[in-house]
Amino acid sequence: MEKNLESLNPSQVKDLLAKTLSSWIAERDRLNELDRALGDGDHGTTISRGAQAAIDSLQTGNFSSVNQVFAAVGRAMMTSMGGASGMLFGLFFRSAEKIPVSEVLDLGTLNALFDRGLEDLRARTKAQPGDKTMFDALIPALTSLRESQGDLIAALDQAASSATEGAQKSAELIPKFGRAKTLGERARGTPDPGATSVAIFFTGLAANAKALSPQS
Amino acid sequence: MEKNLESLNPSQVKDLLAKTLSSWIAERDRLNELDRALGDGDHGTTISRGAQAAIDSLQTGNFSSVNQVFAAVGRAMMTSMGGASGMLFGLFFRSAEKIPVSEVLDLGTLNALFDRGLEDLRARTKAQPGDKTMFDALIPALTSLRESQGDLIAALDQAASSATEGAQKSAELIPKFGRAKTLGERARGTPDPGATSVAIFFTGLAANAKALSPQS
Amino acid sequence: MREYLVKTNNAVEAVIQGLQATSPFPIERVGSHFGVTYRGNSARKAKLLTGGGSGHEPLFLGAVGPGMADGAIAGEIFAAPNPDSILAVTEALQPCEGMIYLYGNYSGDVLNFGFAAEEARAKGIKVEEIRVHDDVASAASDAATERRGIAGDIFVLKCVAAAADRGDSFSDVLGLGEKASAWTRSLGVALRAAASIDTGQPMFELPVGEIEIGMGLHGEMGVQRSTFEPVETLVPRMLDLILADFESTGLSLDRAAVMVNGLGSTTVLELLAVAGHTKITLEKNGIQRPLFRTGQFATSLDMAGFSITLTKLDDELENLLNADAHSFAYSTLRP
Amino acid sequence: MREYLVKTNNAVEAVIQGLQATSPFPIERVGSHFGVTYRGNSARKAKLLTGGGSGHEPLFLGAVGPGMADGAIAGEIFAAPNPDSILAVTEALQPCEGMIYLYGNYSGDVLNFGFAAEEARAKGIKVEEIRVHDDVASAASDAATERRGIAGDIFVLKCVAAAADRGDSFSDVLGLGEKASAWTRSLGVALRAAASIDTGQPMFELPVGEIEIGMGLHGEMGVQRSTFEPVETLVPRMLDLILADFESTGLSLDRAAVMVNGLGSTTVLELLAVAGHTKITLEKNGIQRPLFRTGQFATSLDMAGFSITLTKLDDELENLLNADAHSFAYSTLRP
Ligand SMILES: Nc1ncnc2c1ncn2[C@@H]1O[C@H](COP(=O)(O)OP(=O)(O)O)[C@@H](O)[C@H]1O
Ligand SMILES: Nc1ncnc2c1ncn2[C@@H]1O[C@H](COP(=O)(O)OP(=O)(O)O)[C@@H](O)[C@H]1O
Ligand SMILES: [Mg+2]
Ligand SMILES: [Mg+2]
Ligand SMILES: [Mg+2]
Ligand SMILES: [Mg+2]
Repeated sequence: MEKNLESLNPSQVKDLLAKTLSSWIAERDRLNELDRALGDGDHGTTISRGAQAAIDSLQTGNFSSVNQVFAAVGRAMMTSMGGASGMLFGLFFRSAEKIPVSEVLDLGTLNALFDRGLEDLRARTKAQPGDKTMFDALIPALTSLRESQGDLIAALDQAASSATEGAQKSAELIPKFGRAKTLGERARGTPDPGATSVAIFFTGLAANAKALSPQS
Repeated sequence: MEKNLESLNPSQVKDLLAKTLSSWIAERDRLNELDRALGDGDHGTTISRGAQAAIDSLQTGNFSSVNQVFAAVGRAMMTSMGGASGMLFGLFFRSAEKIPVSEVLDLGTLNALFDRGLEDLRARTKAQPGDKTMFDALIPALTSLRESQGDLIAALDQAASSATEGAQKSAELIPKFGRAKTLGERARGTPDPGATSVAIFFTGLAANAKALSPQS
Repeated sequence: MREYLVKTNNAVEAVIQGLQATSPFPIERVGSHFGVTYRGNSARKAKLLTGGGSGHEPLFLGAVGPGMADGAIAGEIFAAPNPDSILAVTEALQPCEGMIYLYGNYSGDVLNFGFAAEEARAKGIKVEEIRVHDDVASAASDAATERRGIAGDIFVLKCVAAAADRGDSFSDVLGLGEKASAWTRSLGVALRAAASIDTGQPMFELPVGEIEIGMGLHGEMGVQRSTFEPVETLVPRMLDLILADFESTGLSLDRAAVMVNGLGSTTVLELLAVAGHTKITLEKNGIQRPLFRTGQFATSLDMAGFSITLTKLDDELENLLNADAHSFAYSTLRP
Repeated sequence: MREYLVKTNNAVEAVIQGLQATSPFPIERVGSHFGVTYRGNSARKAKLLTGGGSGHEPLFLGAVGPGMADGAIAGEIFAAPNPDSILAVTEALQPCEGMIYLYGNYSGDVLNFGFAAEEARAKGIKVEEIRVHDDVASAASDAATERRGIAGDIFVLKCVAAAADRGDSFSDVLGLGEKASAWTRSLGVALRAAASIDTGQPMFELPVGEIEIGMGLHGEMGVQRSTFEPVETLVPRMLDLILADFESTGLSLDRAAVMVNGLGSTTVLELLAVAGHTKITLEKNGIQRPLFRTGQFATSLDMAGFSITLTKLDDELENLLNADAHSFAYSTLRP
């Protein structure tokens, strides 16, 4: 019988994130392929570089709060990736520094953390859902997370499927931001690489959280 | 019954050369292919350019001597081709200016003309038979022509087969001159483009002379 | 399939080492960042920092030098530099009255330079930004400030640097930069995609025999895909688009600085052919060309193709462009 | 498969038009020949004519200018110029005390320039020839004068031109040229064959993943075929061959002018990587590098690859190389 997973300590969060980040590395080629159709073909390379740097920084760091773990990921990504995605993904995680310090990660903290991340992103880009960017997966994911009534695992599952659906649907959109924006109709049919990365992240987070969950 | 062809007037020589030159244009790709293996891949392009310029100059010129016809070909080739082959083929024909003026082309004139051409070439390049250059076809052809006892047609037939044999045999040689000279062993197996052009020339000359020959 | 002599993981390091090896004036590296400075432009009130992704060599690191940028910062291949590194170069150039960040208008660069600018300001450093947006293919003329920056970066930077060198105040330099930027238009064409430095495979699909007019410096899509066209018709078609854009924005063009820029593997032979036809077309349109440069200034790895840049000139801009300058990317020529 | 923006039948015309379009100083065409002159080097007793096949842009036509060649003559792509045209440029440069023909040592060039020189002499014009033979891959060091000329043409030409500008006598200029030529060594490497401008097909066979060290400027075979190698080991291996050649001819090398030259589609990024590793290797060998140039100076259409040239320097050659010069192909940089 399953016990509900209610909260994680910093060391568990560190493991959870490290495992999750590694799926970007695994999906590198697919992400490059998407960006080859819509941008400059490097989103997989870029985000794997960020993931690797973040993993390295998690491995060497000592974390007394959940905020520090997320912020370390954000800083490593922002510095190692560069580009649009380095700033956007980096800032999203790094914003954890700006909310009250918490020694455990529960659904409330996660929502606070990601909502602050989103707020900081929105201060930097005018992209809206429907503009074929990472927001097309991120916003549905965060909405699910925020509206979820269940435990952390169930909430993450919900977020993962919303993100995945959002990423898939982005295929039909016409881009308004980033390198793809001059493509127009030619962009239809390919999902946005950044949105796909968001889906990969939430899918990994849900799966890896399940593995952490104290099962029978 | 065939009548022997003993001599040609300048206008016949002009037709004979124009027809013969056009076979270089027809063989352009094959000659490029040979030069691709041994040099810079342009011998066909270069010699067709020369052939076309020579044909143009024959068509616009008025010739009162055989020497003028050959010299016009030589000048046009030298000027339009450039490169090693432009100088060598050009000079070979242009040397016709330097021998006594003749109003008919018979075997004797042809020998005098080509021998002078060869002499002028030898003053400019130290290449010897066996060095994998145009000389590997030219020298056997001129030797045949000089030693021939028959009429012009028979002599040209002889020269054509000597040139062709020489060009074929050049495949087994190691180049000592021109762009191919650093190839060493890697040059074996491919006949020299310049020698092949010489063979094409003499083969054409013989065939076209036959066509001119007053037949029954 | 194409192999590069460097790999993604050592490419930018190699660029910095190479610049230091080949430069006749001292170029200093900033820590372990992909950033460099040249400290000789001492008369400037405004200091100039330029930057962007790598893969565009000789830009951006190659743009530092006497009469050119004071600092430059690179990102990885086709990725804008990160804010920490931008900030590190900014700090290495202190003290000064103020800094101008000059870069091509791309999402990634806007985000990272913008972030760094805020951090610098938080540290008490005055920073303003000039975003070059010369690529007429990338947005309509009524949304010109949304356009991408391509080879036009160089003329704008050259003008700004020369204005700083003649001792202009910070705000005058900035104003001059806005003017130079507003007066600069470019258009590129891709003939073959660049090969990825990672995989050796083409970075986007462009079938042999097709070309894309308006392709961006990273293979962003342009305005017209068409079949291959020789310079004789291609160049006039491109210039018509640029000239129409000047016209539609009310800028009458009677004198221009011209840059014919190779994108990577277009031969110098071809660039000269482009230059020749550019001259013919401009002459037909009655446009004077007192400054005309042909070469590789802003590339896109080994993409085949070229861009043409026109900067409208008045006496001031012409003088600024003619002022002495030396850098690996661009130097003034004296007749 | 690669399409060029020009075709064989208009390529050289296009180069001439382009040079005239982009040049800040006047370049005159000689009749309808593929020849150009620059008339401003008035102090010279010896006038300098350079030339060779086309496809090597910015050479050879791009080498005319102040402090550089007085005349240049091109042939068709990869074909030496014809003697009539060489003679036409020679005559366009009269009167002068004497002419120096400076060109790379290839059969075709030797034949055509040699023939033209005889015809010029028959017309009473004094002509001597300098055949640059810097390519160490193309013959053993005891047969150095049989070697091909590659990018070394430029440093030799620059020295000769500067000697002429300081007013040296004809024979002194010629002697200086022989010295500069004897002190100049290069080695190239091909990473991918050039595409024919006619057919778009590779001009020779070089499978992906293989390289040819010592490849000539037209794809002539070199000394070593091997598998692809990154700059870190490739550059030291090439420099070892060049340095060994200096040594074997008894020239001790403690100071050198360095040129890292791109053959066509090798990116500026890669050329900088080559420059960086060249510096490291020369430093290890205790060789000073007061002049170090990186760029595209002598190309081979769109061949991928590069060459490295070293000219041994004494004070005289260093001063000559540093003297002011401007041309499309090469200009002096001032620190
Ligand atoms: N202005 C923007 N707002 C929101 N998302 C953006 C913006 N610019 C880019 N992106 C996201 O970044 C992704 C591309 O990332 P990446 O390829 O790593 O960066 P780059 O475009 O610099 O090469 C896009 O798919 C999109 O989701
Ligand atoms: N020095 C030489 N002596 C004799 N023949 C030569 C010499 N150099 C070149 N050739 C001939 O010229 C041919 C190459 O001609 P071509 O390809 O037109 O000229 P290029 O080598 O200038 O490209 C060679 O196959 C050879 O027969
Ligand atoms: Mg991308
Ligand atoms: Mg050839
Ligand atoms: Mg990118
Ligand atoms: Mg040739």
